[in-house]
Amino acid sequence: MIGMNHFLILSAILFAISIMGIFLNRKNIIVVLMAIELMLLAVNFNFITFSSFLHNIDGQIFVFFTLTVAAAESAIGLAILILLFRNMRGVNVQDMTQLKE
Amino acid sequence: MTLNLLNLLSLTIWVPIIAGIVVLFAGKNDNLARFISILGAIAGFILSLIVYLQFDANFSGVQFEENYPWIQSLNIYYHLGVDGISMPFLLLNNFITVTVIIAGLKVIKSKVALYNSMFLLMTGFMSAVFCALDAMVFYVFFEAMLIPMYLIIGIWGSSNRVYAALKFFLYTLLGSLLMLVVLIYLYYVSSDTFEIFAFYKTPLTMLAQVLIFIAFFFAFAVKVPMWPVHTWLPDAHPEAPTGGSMVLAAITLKIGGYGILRFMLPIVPDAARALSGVMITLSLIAIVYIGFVSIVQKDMKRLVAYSSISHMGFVTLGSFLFVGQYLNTWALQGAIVQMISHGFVSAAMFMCIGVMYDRVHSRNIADYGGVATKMPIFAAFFMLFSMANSGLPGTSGFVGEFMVIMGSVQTKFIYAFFAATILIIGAAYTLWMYKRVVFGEVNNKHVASMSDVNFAEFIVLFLLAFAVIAMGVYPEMFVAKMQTGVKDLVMEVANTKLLIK
Amino acid sequence: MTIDNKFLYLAIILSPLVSSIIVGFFGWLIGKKVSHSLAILGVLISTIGSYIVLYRVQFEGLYFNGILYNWLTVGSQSFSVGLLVDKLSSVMLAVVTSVSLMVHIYTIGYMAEEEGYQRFFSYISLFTFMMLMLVLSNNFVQLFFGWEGVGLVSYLLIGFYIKRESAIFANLKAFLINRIGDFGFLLGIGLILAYTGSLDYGVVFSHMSNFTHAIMPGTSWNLITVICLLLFMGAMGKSAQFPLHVWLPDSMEGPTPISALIHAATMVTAGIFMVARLSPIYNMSHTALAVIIYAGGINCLFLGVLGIVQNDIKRVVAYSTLSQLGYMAVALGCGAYSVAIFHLMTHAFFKGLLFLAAGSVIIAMHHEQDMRKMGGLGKYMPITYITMLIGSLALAGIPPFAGFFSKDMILESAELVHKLGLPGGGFAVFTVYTSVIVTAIYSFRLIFMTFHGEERFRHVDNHHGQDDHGHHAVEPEESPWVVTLPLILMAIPSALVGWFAASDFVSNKILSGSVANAGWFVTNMQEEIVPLKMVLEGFTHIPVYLALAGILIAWLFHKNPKWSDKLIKAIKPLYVILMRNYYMDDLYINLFAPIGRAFGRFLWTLGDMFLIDGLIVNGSAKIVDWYSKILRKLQSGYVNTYATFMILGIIILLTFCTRLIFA
Amino acid sequence: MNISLFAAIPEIFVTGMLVIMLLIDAFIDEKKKAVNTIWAILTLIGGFVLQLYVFIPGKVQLAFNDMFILDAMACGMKLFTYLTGIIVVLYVKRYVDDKQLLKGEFYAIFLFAILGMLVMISANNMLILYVGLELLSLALYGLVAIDRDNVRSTEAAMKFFILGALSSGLLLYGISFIYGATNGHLQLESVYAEIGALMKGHVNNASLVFGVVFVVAGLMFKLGLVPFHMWVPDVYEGSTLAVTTVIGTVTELAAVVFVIRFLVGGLALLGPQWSIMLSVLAFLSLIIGNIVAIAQTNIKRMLGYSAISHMGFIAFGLMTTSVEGLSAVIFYVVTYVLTALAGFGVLLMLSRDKYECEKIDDLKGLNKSHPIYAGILLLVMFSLAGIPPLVGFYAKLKILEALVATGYIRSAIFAVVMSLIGAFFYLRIVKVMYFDEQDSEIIVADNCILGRSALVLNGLALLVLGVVPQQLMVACLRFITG
Amino acid sequence: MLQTVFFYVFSVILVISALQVILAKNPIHSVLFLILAFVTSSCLWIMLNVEFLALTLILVYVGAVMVLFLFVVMMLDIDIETMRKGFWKNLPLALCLGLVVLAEMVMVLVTKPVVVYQITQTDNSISNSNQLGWMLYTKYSYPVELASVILLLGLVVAVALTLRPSSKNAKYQNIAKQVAVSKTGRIEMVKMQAEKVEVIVDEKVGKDKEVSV
Repeated sequence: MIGMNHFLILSAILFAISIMGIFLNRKNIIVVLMAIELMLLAVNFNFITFSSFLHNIDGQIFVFFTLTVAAAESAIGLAILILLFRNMRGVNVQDMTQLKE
Repeated sequence: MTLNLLNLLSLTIWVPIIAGIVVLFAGKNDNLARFISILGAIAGFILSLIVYLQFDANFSGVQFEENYPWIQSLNIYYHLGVDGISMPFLLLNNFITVTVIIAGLKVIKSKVALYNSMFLLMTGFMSAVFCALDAMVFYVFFEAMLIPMYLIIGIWGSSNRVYAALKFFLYTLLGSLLMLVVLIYLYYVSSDTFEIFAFYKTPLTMLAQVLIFIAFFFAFAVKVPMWPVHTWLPDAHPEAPTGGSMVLAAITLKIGGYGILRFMLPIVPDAARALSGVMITLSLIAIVYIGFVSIVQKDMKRLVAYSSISHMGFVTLGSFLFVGQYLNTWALQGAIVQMISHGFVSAAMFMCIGVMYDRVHSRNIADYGGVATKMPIFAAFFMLFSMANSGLPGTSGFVGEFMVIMGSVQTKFIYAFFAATILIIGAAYTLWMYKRVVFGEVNNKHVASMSDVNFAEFIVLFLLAFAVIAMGVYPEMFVAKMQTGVKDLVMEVANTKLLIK
Repeated sequence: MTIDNKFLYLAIILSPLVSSIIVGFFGWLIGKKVSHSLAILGVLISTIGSYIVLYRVQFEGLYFNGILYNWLTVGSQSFSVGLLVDKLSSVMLAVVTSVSLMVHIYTIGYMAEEEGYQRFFSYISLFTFMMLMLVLSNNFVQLFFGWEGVGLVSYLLIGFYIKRESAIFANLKAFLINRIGDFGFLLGIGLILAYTGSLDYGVVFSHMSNFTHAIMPGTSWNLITVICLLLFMGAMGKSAQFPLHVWLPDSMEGPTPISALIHAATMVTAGIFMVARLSPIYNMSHTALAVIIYAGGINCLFLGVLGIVQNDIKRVVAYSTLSQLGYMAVALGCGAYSVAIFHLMTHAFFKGLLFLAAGSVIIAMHHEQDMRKMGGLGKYMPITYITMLIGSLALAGIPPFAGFFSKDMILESAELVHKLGLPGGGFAVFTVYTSVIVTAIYSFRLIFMTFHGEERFRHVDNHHGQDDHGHHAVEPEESPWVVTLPLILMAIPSALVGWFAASDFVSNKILSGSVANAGWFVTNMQEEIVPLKMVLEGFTHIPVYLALAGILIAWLFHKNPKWSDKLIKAIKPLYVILMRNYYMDDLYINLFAPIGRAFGRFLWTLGDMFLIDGLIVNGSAKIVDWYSKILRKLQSGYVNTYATFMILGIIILLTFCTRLIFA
Repeated sequence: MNISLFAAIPEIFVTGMLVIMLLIDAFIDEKKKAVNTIWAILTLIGGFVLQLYVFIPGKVQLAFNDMFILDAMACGMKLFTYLTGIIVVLYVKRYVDDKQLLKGEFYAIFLFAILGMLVMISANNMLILYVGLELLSLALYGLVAIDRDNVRSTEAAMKFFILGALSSGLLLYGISFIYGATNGHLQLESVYAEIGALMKGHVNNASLVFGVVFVVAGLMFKLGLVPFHMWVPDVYEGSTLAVTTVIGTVTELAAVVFVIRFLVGGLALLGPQWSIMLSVLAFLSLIIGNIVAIAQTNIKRMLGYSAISHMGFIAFGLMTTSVEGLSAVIFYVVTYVLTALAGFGVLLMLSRDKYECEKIDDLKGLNKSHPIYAGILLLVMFSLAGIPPLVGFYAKLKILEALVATGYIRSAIFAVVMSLIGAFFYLRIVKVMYFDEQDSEIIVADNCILGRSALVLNGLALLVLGVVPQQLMVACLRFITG
Repeated sequence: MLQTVFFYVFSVILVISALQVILAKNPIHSVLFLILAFVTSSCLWIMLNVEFLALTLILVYVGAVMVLFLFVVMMLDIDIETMRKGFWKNLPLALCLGLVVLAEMVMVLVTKPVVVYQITQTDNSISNSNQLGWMLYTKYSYPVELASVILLLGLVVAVALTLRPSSKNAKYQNIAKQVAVSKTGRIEMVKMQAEKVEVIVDEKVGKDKEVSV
């Protein structure tokens, strides 16, 4: 029988993968963004699992808002990325190190 | 008992501060700024003089008490009062400020308002430090002093002023921050009060006492300054302007000594007794070691700065001499007298060097020689102060040293033996410098063009000379008011407050 | 008319002070004449007062011990500035004020041409005040005040010629050496206070007997001995006892009146006075007395010898002062305090006289002090010559001059001590006897070289510079009356004072109650002294012949100048040692002082600059700075790295937490 | 169901004004854009007044089905937020004009950010906390990037965005665990109650603690504690001064309330766990913040590191979990914001057109040319360093007191030693202004009397509050105790 | 039983695609794998009776957000080689850390599982979407409002950052202007003076030129 823990562990695996992704791709900004999306997926998984197993709808509501916010966030992130593209004449992400130390 | 309708202490503290703020806004008009600051300084001095005269020497405990809630959420009370120990410092402080302001009249030409204002603020802050009966009030003003002093050294100092100012600031801040933690700790163990006198009654374990002692040591030993933590002083003094050096040497250092008497000894008497050997050793090292170091200084101000450390060694020595359970009254009182006297003498020494510096713009001993032929009046004053600095009887410099040496004989002869070497070493460095600077042939054109003291300088030197001699010839005048306070302190410290778990 | 005593004392003390202050501060305003008149007036008042006091003390039994004002209160003890007018102080008063008065008058002539005329008068008046404070004090603090005060004025006056390098070196040296003595003195005072709880003479004396067998805690030393020796250390400094004597010859850099007043007659004898004053304490420690004998003996003989090889007229007198101070110290060591005071008094007159006369010679020689450039002056300046001869005879101890009486007493005391087998007795006898001859030699060498023989000053010497050619066309002539009058006035007591005072001093009648001679002295010296008898008997004793032999030797050498050259060659190494003052100066100047400076420099550079500032203070700042530079690299600029750090943070917290959970 | 909206009137008002502003901005002439500024100020003043009107002392008001709470803390902090917002607008007004930023959008996004803060401050539900946080964060991303053609700004915005998203992810992950472990509760007080029940029943709280780790990480990102601080210096430096001012001041208020609501409102019973974590982070923050600041030459960046160290202090205060500690935290953040505001204000006054006053050396000799601004900056620096009689001292004092009272004496000692190091770089600013000679002319561009007097008042407030901090302290205590 | 099989099948796909997201050489592949991961999760969510959100995930995330991602990735010219620098170097450490995190989480979840001791009974007769709708518009009306504000914000920011007002260089057609053209505006007569030939030799200029050459 598939219990709550199965789903939780699955989400934990997703989370761990996203962490690895961030750690692995020291220079690749896009993959980092995707890893973060994975992390959000893990989060949503958690919420939905709990919601489902607890028969409590609040978790799903939460996921609903997470998705909404993430959409807005993506829009803004994208806008920034485009600006960056414009300013740096092609995004070579390694050039994004003017601010340091 | 005492007439205190006017809140005299508050007036003494705040009149200079307010004058300082007013001066700050007097801004561009230099003469106005000078005028107001003189008024402020003199007003402060007169007020403190009134306090002094009204002070009842036989009354045990604090007088002119003022107690108002200040920050209730922290149980901080604006609690002021003077007792026999703080009284002389209050007067000294305001007196020195008058001289400093007068001394700066002609000399300071840039940022006059800021300069005078900083000194007036300093005075007010320091008066408050001496009057505070609430530890936090003490602390607030104790630290607030750093700001004007930092600016004074940094703005009007000489070439290496930035380093000196920073060193001064951080050195002293280190000590005071540790003290802050201790004060807060004491606040809790003495059931939520910052009253200094409540701290006296709080029993503490030996470990706590020792730790508190160490923290206080850092706070006050740095200010005094005691031997291993003294190196800020020889850097701060030469760089500071004359007035800065005067105030620094005359009063700021005394706050360290005062703190020892007000905090260290009565709050942790058992630790003080246990560690008195260490403190005495450090003091003696300061006296002898620093004495030798002074001899070889090439910079006059640095020399006097080192000599200050050496002289302040007597203060710490006097404060930590015990005879059995009791503090050594001789030495203790000697320590206070030494502080007052050193206040006059060191201020005067720095003033003298300042007078020469204004003319030649050098502090190097080697750049002088034969000043006496060009400035006879000045040379006479300088001689007097040099003699006072080397502890000649009849000047104030003698009284404190004498008392401490007398006291230390009672505790242990060997202490007195090392302490008394200042008779030789002190005379050696002071008079050797005097010889090289004042005596001899005029051998360079800068010295040849020196003119004797002007009126303002004369007034300052005269006031200081008067004080130095008055205190040397009739110290009772100063000592009488502190008798009861000293007695109280001795009794307070004689009690043990060891909490045995 | 009777003058209120207390007022009298105050007048005695304060009138020099007042005149000093007025002259010092307003000298430039009131001019030379008013200045010196004021100064002299001040001292004159003192002098007259002193004699009145002396009279009343000696004949009316006046005794005063009271306070002027409360100086300091510590706990339950209070210290006051007070006066003790007793026999000792009255005698000292008279001596001090009269010599001082003479010197004041003399100065008018001597300093007439000098810069800083008013300053000089102010100083010597101040000195008189300080000396009076010292003499009249009834407690140790005030004694110390006067003690250091006279030291200060001595410092100021040795360095009176502030431009002269040797002068300002000498005054610093004098002050510092004195400070070494004072170091001990102050510690001695400290011990007295610690044990007796008071610094008042009377109280101290009465309490001191409780500690006869006390020892210093932590040591096996007798407490009283330690106190006595520490106090004597002060006397060694002030009274120039070996090895703290090195400042006195150099102090001759000061103007001659000063040498007379301070460095011969009064200040240097303060140590002697102090020991006499504290005789009740010293009587309790034979060890201390023995040490005093040895110190005095060394001074007396070995430093006296140095007088023979000097060529500077003032230095000869200065070494003779050292030697005479040695005599006094021996007398003290023998327990014959009153004798010491007696010699102090006679010495004050004749040594003051000698210095003043030397000064007169110097004036005549236009400030030339080298005796090799003098000679034959006797006929040009008869008064100076005669007075100086009287002084020298007194110094050499030829009866019936004053010095004879006092010196003879000292010789007798030394013999007595030797006879009783007390420690140091033999040494005392040896030194005092030998130095009688030494004294005669150098004093008459001076007389002969200066006043007799070839007029060497006529030799052209070029060291005065070219424009000064022919200045010796003016014959040396007698000094003005302001100079000679003091000489005459001083010569009188130098010649006569012994007649009147000898018996009183030896029997201690004149000082009874204030100076307690040692028990053995009192018991063995009970016979009445009759001056005439003593003079006559003097010729039956050896000392007089020793002195005469000395004079003879001096004369022989004077007549045969080659002898001395030969002698010098024969004892070349010894001569060098003597010329270099037994290398004592070198010890201080070339050994102690450089070591002190090197030590200071070592502490400064290694301790302060390197260890504390370099390593700890700036070192910690540097470490922080270094860390700052390292840690800022963490902020690499790569956003992925930042994210990685966050993840690492999470991992750390997680690990931390799992430990918590499973703990 | 509680659908009363009374308590939320100010927020509704702000939202309405915001929308109107967007409309006005869309249709207004380029030359009349100044209206936006006035509108923004009016909005904030209106909010302030309404907030005062809405507040009923001693009563906790709820709205929106209890998801909106208006207690003393919320009301007080909102008032501060409005106030700070007004001051910020006054300071940046001329700067925004000069730089030709997108004026209308700037103020609109700024108001969005303010709205986000208001939501966070009043949130009574984890969902609302999250949504409010995102509202704020998104607005800030926009603000940071608003200087569109500036490479550094966009870089900062990108970094901020990525890290912000990551931190949101972490926070959400934590919330999800707490949600699950408390049997599906999002409302803070019921989370609290549920945890209480769980602990009473001795049920293991492993997943709760687990969730707390992630929540703490997410929260500490907002405060900027090491190692979640990496965005702070870059964003402070990269943003235009106006935006740095917003991020460095107003947002701190909301962030701290946010943390308090979360950790104390919801997870107070897990205090032992999270206070240990906080202590570690605070420890690191104090070290990194103070030490690395020394090496900085850019004032904005330096202030960023200084902010990190101050947040370390705040974390120490939170760590105590006591009433004193929390009121100390509130007091600390309020005074810190006030101080930083004055500091940024001076920098804003000195920046103009193409010139940005950001290098420490740009301040050389400021005292000579502009003593008043130098004086204000002096007060700021000493206040940040915690020297009495400036208000920064009492902030530190209160935190230390709370630490000592709860027995964290070693932490207190550590904190003071670190603030000693901190004093070093604050003093350096003073040194540059007062001791160094001017090498380039310093021009104060702002002529607006309002902005200037606000700045002077702000500077004086540091001193006045330093002398009489009592009222503010009492207020801060009341925020916590209700 | 079938549920178990489905769970594992989807799980494996999910995990593999998630791994591919971070391991794929080409970012475009990453995005595509991410989409796969979302779709798989959506299936898993349906297994948990969360139909509405499962659909939303596909619609909003896959349909909008991921397409945006794809667009960005393709728009940006990415140098894959440099991007993957240090990838292999970091891999062991990353694996370690990932496994540590995973191990810790799993350990906690397995040994101390979340205890569900109280389950809210919900009415199963109402569909998931229905339930959600109810809740959204009653209890959660406040966050809905806020979400709208957030979306507005997103809109404003995105526009503010990317929309450039027409600059002067841009060439727009202005019809009204074209229509309102007049004859006089078309041709402009320009008078020019005849050129005069003057020969001026300016020595200085010449020199300067030489120097400058």
